[in-house]
Amino acid sequence: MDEKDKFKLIHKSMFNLEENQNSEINEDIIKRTYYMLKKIRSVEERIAEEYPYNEIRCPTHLSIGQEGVPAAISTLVNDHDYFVSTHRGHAHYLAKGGDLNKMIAEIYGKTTGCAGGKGGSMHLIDKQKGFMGTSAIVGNSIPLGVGLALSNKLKKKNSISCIFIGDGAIEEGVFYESLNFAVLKNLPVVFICENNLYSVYSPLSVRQPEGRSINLLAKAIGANVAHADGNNVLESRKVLKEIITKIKTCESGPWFIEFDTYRWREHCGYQFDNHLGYRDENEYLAWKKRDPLELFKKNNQVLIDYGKIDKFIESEIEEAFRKSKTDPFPEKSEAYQKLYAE
Amino acid sequence: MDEKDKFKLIHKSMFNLEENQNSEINEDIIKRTYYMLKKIRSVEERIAEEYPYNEIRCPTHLSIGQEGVPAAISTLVNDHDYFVSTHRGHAHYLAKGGDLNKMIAEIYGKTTGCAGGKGGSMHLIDKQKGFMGTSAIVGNSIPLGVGLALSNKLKKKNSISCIFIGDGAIEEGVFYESLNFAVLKNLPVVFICENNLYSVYSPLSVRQPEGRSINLLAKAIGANVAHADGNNVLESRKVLKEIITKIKTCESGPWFIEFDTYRWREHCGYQFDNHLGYRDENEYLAWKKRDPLELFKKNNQVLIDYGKIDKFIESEIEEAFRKSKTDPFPEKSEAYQKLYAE
Amino acid sequence: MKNITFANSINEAIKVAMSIDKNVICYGLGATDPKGIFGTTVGLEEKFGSERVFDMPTSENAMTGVAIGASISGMKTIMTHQRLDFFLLAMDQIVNSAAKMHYMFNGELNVPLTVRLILGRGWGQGPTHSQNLQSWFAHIPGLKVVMPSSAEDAKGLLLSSIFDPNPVIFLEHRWLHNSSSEVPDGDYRIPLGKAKKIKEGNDFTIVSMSYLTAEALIAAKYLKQFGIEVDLIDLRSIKPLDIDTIVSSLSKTGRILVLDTGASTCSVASDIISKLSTKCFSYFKDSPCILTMPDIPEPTSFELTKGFYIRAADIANEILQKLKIENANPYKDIPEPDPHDIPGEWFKGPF
Amino acid sequence: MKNITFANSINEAIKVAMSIDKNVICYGLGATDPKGIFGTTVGLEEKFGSERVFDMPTSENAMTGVAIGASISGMKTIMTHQRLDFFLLAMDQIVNSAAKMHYMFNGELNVPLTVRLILGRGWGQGPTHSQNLQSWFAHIPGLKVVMPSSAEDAKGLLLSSIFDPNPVIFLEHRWLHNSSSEVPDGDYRIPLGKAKKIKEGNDFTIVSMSYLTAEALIAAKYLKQFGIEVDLIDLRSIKPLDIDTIVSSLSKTGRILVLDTGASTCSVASDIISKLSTKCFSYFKDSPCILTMPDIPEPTSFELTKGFYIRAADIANEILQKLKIENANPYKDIPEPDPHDIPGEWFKGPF
Ligand SMILES: Cc1ncc(C[n+]2csc(CCOP(=O)(O)OP(=O)(O)O)c2C)c(N)n1
Ligand SMILES: Cc1ncc(C[n+]2csc(CCOP(=O)(O)OP(=O)(O)O)c2C)c(N)n1
Ligand SMILES: [Mg+2]
Ligand SMILES: [Mg+2]
Repeated sequence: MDEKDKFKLIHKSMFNLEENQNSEINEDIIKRTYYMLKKIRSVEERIAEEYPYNEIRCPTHLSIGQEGVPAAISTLVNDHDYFVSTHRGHAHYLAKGGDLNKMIAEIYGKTTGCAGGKGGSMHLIDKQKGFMGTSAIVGNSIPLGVGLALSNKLKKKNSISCIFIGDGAIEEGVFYESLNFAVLKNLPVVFICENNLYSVYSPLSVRQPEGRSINLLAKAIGANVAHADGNNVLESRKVLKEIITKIKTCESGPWFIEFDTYRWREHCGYQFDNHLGYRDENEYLAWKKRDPLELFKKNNQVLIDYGKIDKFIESEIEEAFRKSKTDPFPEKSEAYQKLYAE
Repeated sequence: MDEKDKFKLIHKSMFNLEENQNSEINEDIIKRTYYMLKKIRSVEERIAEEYPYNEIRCPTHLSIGQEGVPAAISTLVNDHDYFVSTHRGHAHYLAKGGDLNKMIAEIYGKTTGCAGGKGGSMHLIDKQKGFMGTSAIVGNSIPLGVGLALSNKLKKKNSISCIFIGDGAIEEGVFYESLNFAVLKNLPVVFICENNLYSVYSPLSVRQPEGRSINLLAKAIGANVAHADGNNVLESRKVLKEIITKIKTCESGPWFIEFDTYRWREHCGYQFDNHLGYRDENEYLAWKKRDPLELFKKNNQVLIDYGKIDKFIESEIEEAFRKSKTDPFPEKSEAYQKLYAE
Repeated sequence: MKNITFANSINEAIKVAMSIDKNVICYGLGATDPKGIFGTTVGLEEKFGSERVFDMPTSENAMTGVAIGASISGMKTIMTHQRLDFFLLAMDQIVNSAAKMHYMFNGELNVPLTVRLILGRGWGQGPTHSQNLQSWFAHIPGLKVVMPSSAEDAKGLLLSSIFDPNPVIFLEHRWLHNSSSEVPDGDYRIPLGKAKKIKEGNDFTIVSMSYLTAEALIAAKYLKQFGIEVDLIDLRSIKPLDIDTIVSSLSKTGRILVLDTGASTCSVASDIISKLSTKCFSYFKDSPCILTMPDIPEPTSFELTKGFYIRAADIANEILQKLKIENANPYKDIPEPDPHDIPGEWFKGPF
Repeated sequence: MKNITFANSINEAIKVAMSIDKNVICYGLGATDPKGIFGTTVGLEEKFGSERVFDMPTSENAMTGVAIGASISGMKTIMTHQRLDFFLLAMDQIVNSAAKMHYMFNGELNVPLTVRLILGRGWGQGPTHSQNLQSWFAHIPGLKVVMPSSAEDAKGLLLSSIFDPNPVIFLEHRWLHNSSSEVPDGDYRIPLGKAKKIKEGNDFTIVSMSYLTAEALIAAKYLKQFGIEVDLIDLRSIKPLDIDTIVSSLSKTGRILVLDTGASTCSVASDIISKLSTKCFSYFKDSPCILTMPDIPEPTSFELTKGFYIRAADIANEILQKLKIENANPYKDIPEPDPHDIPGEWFKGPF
């Protein structure tokens, strides 16, 4: 089996929970985690490179700098678990096993896109993989994730629902209402908050009270909570694994995990924007030093040959962009189709 | 000065804060507090008596059993302070000095009503007295109270805004959003939650997680909090006084106070309804033993001649109902007036 | 077939749905309380268990999202609100999620959700307990909107709504809850998107919905004595709208009055007139007309609501005027009931 | 008088309002950030201080209620949302509180609140960043709705909105933000409720609003070569609606096309047609027509939005067809700009 096939296998088995749930961190997991970490980074950077050519024509929110948590969870869930996410959803889609080609095609508005070009970057979907959609409205997908968990519980499925949100979504009443209901019904759901300190250009200080701890707030609402360094991938994975296991085996009810992390580029778009002055260049540099990818590599130096994985990822990305660019656009008449389900 | 005039004086001076803010509990305060306590009780009971005659034709939510907190706060605020309240707003209206005649006339749908008959029991208003309205939508008036506090702060007025809510309103996202903003801006506002254990027929157990402490939840959002026995009027007053003073003198920011209390009659309407089985008769009886009015009298036995106050109240109520019943209805054409302000 | 009330018919429809499909769930404020949402959910929890039938926190927005989430993963959710007005809190979820999902995800997801909203009116419901916002929902691509006018239709349309793969806003007029009719047993369904011809006539078309159909029937009977036979169409579905049935009636009568329980501006009634005016202008023998609520909130006072609601006399009057029949006095002949703010003795305050 | 952009004109209007009345406050997500809501709030915080101009939490519903609370106690609040779609979270506050308060409290309270909502379109805004819900707001008694179509109107109408004692929904089309015109200095106000006659003509009436007025002007110019002179009415206010100006134009031309940036069913356009059909039917020389967005969410893909928006060629085509002029090919003569999803080079993604 040549290297390329081997990585493909890794990719294929990535979402097979049964196999991996109870395993400790081993070479396989290191490889697969790195693969996802690097894949997200590379995909996002490629999008950033392509964006200025004006072929990608929809609002696009990159996860560069925030790959840690999605990579960490990627080896802990299976296709029966659900994810819902936000405007910044590429990483979660990929981490859930979402098809890269379909995502890139969607961003290019092509008929081969996961939403046939109707949704764009902010509306990714891969139902087969349990990725149940992203929303362009802050907080909007939170109760959907809770409803998915309710459905799992009623159907007695041993699956979880993961809700990815930012620190801004915490301010929406629907977050609070949703968590209250999830706790009330002891639902198998994990709220995963990637706190990157900003909502667009607005720092936490203009949106939430000084001294607010988001996870303690969630605790007061009734969730079990944890708080971890989202840029430390293996730490994040450990926390996530413990919690997912608790939910699946002890019906521990909802968890809320706050992960600290940082977005490197502008909120929406592909450029760096620290020159605008809404945040401090030094803050950015400090976080950049804590690059989840570099940290991961540093901590797992001897184990694997990163170069080979990188190459495989490159070829995947190359193919996705090549295909997406040449794939056909949907017929104009498609715009008027599929309003209602039959 | 005969007794009647004396009580009128009491009534008139009731909302003069400067005079009373720093006074300890004294005979005057006892009298005025009792007056309000008894007045609310008697007004509500009279409404209950009249309701079956089908002349009061609007949804009406009585505060019988819950008079403690409104009576307690009635001697602590002045006309420059603001109140907003809910569907169950009679007591708060009266406690703020709202005109009894106008309230009863409003409930009867008369042109002399505080809202000219357009609002009914659920939409009381007395702007002169700083009573800025009640809402029939659960949680709806909460952010209005916060906006009033914002306005006070911007205008550098040394006044507070009091937001009366029930335990059910806690479940609305708007409560959470409003409190977050109030804390963020350090606004002079008090959230006063009369926790009567039920929302319509629904006990807390079907709406909020087991073990939830509402005031600790508010604390996690960032408010200063207190918790008191709402049926113990003087205890409630003490807590309120301390907090109002803190806000007015030290700009302590928002407070949230949870008061335990209990509604005696049906959620909406005039009847007793324990036979429906949604709550335990014994629970009701236990709370009834803790009648705020009886407790108050028991604790302040020697000081005053309650009978005289009672008589005065009776005459006020008699007059309010007599007038309201005979007052004219608004012209039908009024229904089409005052949509827009000019 | 049995004669039951509208409320019982709703109750029965839910029972049937829950019996034949274990993925049907039902919740709402008060769904399991002793009154069971005006009787419509009574007995459901006992029969189907508290996992499938439950009360909820006063969190209209999140609970709508929860319903959507459950529905995209195979549940069929029935959520009820005792007043439409409370549902204003949930517009983000119903418009930005439920209505859009099937389209925006290119058919990957669909939302078999039924939202029962009860329309208030009378007994001093006042400005925020009496709104009839069907035109809002009709304006949103992706939603279906249903407004039954009889016990029979309530059952047939509700069952179709529950099993429709799309989000359906099901609007129940509370004044109908106690009305009764013969209702077929079992899994009885009436297709969404088809209007019902209630009465055949050649002189005038009346298009009606929900409670107004009851008033229109009184008016129709009254008009008969003047030799006027009306074609009375009950919309059943507001969206999809059965414009064909309306057009074919108009092509026969050339005259039309559209009724609407909502405020006038941008109403369903005005939309129907616009559709007719732009698409089959030549059918009009006379200018079309509408009767809607005024662009005014509903006041609370007993006296202020006198003459405020559309009723049979208004309908008859409009048509008599259009037909220039002058020897009639509908307002005298069909006096406003006293009291006017209840549909019958069964309807009591306070709620 | 100076030539400035729509966005600058908005900015200036706020500055003027805040200068002449210290009770005017202004907030919204991003109001104080470096981009200042597409430039419209730039410099305000510096000039008027962070007590009166501030960013806010992502809490649309509560922040609307806060604005109402501030407004009933004497502040005049300007709240802005970068997309109308986000404001769906605040329907309870705007409908159950703001719109009702003056009426329901019998004039005791009034709500001088201006909600600026920016309408998105183009550059893949997609289903939940492009909704034009003016008809929703117009349907609610108690609200005013304003849709400016030029820099000059933006200033004049915004100043009137801010100082109007009622809640005003002020809808800005983002495609207009960079358009410019001569704008009077200082406290320049245009009364709400009055439409503006943009062009005089006897052959056809076009009623338009917001960005569509720009397209209508192109169409009008094009139609001239066929000898068609249109009466072009820009609504300015959607509610109150200046029906008189429309009626008087119709009485002259007998032919009308109403444009609307929103979805068709229950649109403002359909409402205008209904008002005309019921009130002045005899003025029609031909059936009226409307051009609205379809009853479909806006798709995201570049290709799917081609031909999706109403533009000059559609308008011209509609009128040419109505007038049975057959030797014209508006779709060829006024081709869709390429790219079609931006109003000009200045409009760049990603947001
Ligand atoms: C209801 C709503 N309000 C505002 C916006 C505009 N908006 C888009 S993304 C965003 C930032 C949200 O911040 P956060 O939740 O922290 O996510 P992040 O972008 O940092 O990942 C905002 C405010 C929106 N999309 N929806
Ligand atoms: C948004 C909304 N949802 C539901 C209702 C129906 N409703 C009216 S009063 C009430 C009870 C609220 O309970 P709580 O806040 O505890 O106040 P209480 O009646 O106990 O004083 C409910 C649910 C409403 N008026 N508004
Ligand atoms: Mg963030
Ligand atoms: Mg309660």
